[in-house]
Amino acid sequence: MSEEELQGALQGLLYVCGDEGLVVHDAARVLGISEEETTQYLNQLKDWMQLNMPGLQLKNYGSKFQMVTSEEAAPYIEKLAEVPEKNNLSQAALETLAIIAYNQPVTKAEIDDIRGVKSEKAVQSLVNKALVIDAGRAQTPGRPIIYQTTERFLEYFNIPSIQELPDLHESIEEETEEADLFFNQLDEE
Amino acid sequence: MSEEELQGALQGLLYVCGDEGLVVHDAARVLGISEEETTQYLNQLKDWMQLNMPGLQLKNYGSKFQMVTSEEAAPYIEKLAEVPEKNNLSQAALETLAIIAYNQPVTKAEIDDIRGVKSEKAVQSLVNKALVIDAGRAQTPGRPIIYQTTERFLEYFNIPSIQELPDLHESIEEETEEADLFFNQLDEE
Amino acid sequence: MEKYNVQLDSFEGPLDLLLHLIHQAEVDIYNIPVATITEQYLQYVQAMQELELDAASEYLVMAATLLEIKSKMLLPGDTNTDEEVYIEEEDPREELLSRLVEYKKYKEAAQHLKEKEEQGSAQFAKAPTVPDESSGKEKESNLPDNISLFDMLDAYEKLKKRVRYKSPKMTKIKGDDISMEDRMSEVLTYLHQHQGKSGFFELFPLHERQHIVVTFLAILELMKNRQVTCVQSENFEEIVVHQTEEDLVSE
Repeated sequence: MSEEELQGALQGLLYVCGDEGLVVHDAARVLGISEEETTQYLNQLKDWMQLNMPGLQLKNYGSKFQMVTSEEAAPYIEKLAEVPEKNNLSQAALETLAIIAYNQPVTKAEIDDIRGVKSEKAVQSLVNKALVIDAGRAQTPGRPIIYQTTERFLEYFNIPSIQELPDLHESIEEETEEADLFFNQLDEE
Repeated sequence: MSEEELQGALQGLLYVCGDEGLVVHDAARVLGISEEETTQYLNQLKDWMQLNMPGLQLKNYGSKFQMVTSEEAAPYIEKLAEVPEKNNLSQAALETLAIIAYNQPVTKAEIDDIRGVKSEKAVQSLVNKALVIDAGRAQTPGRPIIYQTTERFLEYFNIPSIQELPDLHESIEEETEEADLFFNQLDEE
Repeated sequence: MEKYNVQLDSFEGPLDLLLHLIHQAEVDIYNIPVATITEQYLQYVQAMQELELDAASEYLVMAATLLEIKSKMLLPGDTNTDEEVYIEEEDPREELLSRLVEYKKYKEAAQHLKEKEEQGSAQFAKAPTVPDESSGKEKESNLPDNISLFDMLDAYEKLKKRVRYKSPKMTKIKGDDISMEDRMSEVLTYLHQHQGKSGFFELFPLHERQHIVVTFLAILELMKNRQVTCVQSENFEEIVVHQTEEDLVSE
């Protein structure tokens, strides 16, 4: 198959899959090439679209690629069609999600502990939104349910993979130095 | 608006309209240009795609333009659909199922309305799989068929009853407890 | 009252409230003036009760913790005369500090996710094209065994995010959001330009619902801040809004 044919096939597949996204594994099987090659072609297409198609772009998250409209086209789409109400996540849900994302798999008790409040409802709403999934039970006493983020989490926040979440510790380390300084001159009040 | 912006807007509009097609009149209104100009830009895009996008093309039916996959991509798309696990319950089928489960009994027109696309095929495939059943006719004009989920649906998703589907309505309020007594004690200090 | 309400509602729990107080007091998180912060904290919790916001038990537990730390810090360090041992002793604030630092990390991460969410809300995708299911009716009744309720919810969430194109659609023209702060300063400017007074109705130039409501609230807020006073000579007479002298002085 020529490169052009391959690109054409991928364009067609991406279009048909729409917001379901095209799984690299499936595309590779259909095209009869390796997953590495497929990813490479998809990344090529992504770059090409960025340069040549101002209205569309390829989004890559987890094992999927998805064709989406670009931000520039959004105002026109909003004028044309009924755009879903922005149902943004609440602060409680976002904090809970951040804790799960960085500590997964994690139990509800651990989340409550970090937030200092009960997170029951926030966790449930994240499960309902398919951003978080019940991933079995911990081997600790009481065998509590453990949670982890889903591929939809990556898609929703446009993050290629969990490894690419920004580092949590960076800002903290500087602060720790300050803390050491402080503890040396302890009793002040 | 620059020509590139116009083309970008049209690409985005065509893509989100998908299989429904974009009506020239609507596109013109959204872009704030005449229908003649819009048609001209759409024809330009059509030519450009023919040259540069081997997998996709624009089709023109009367007052509508529709983005479709090209014939060259067809064999790969068919192959993708052939995958048993993939085809058996597509995203279209799953979302249709969710709509029926949460709104039953429901007519096809209501499903189309929620999905924004025709759901004929998805409903049919759910009926074939016995997840959904034709439950008579609504008492509304035209007496459309109404659908509901089956026992097999509950069994398949391992849900004890329809009432136990996760709640889709949002309310993320922290759980609050009465603790006035406790506070009154604190206050004394 | 209004102000309290908004603020109290926006806290995600005792740690969040504490971070807010520490930030507001412009003190170092590593050197919390416990007495002051505790006092402020208790005021907030009390306000919650007065506003019947049902302060959750977590807030009260934290209040107890703060009071305990406060009393420990008040104890003179004379239980151990040996200086060395004293230094080894833990700062009573240490545990709370580490909880605050830990929570703060995730609060920041949540903020980052929120920005990403905002970006993503301007991207749209079409519904998947349903393939023609012409052949293989027998196969169809078999269900795959790797699909869960979760997959259905996932599909449903995607559907909810999708735009719906139904032609023709009337576009609703939404006015820009007006903030109360902007409207307050506009009212003051107007008064200033009109010798410090104006008829009440003159302050409502736009007969648009949102604008009227915001203007009304702005005037109430200005009255509360004593920046304007309203005078009505008798019943049903038009109200005259005056810029107060205090406000003129503070300008």
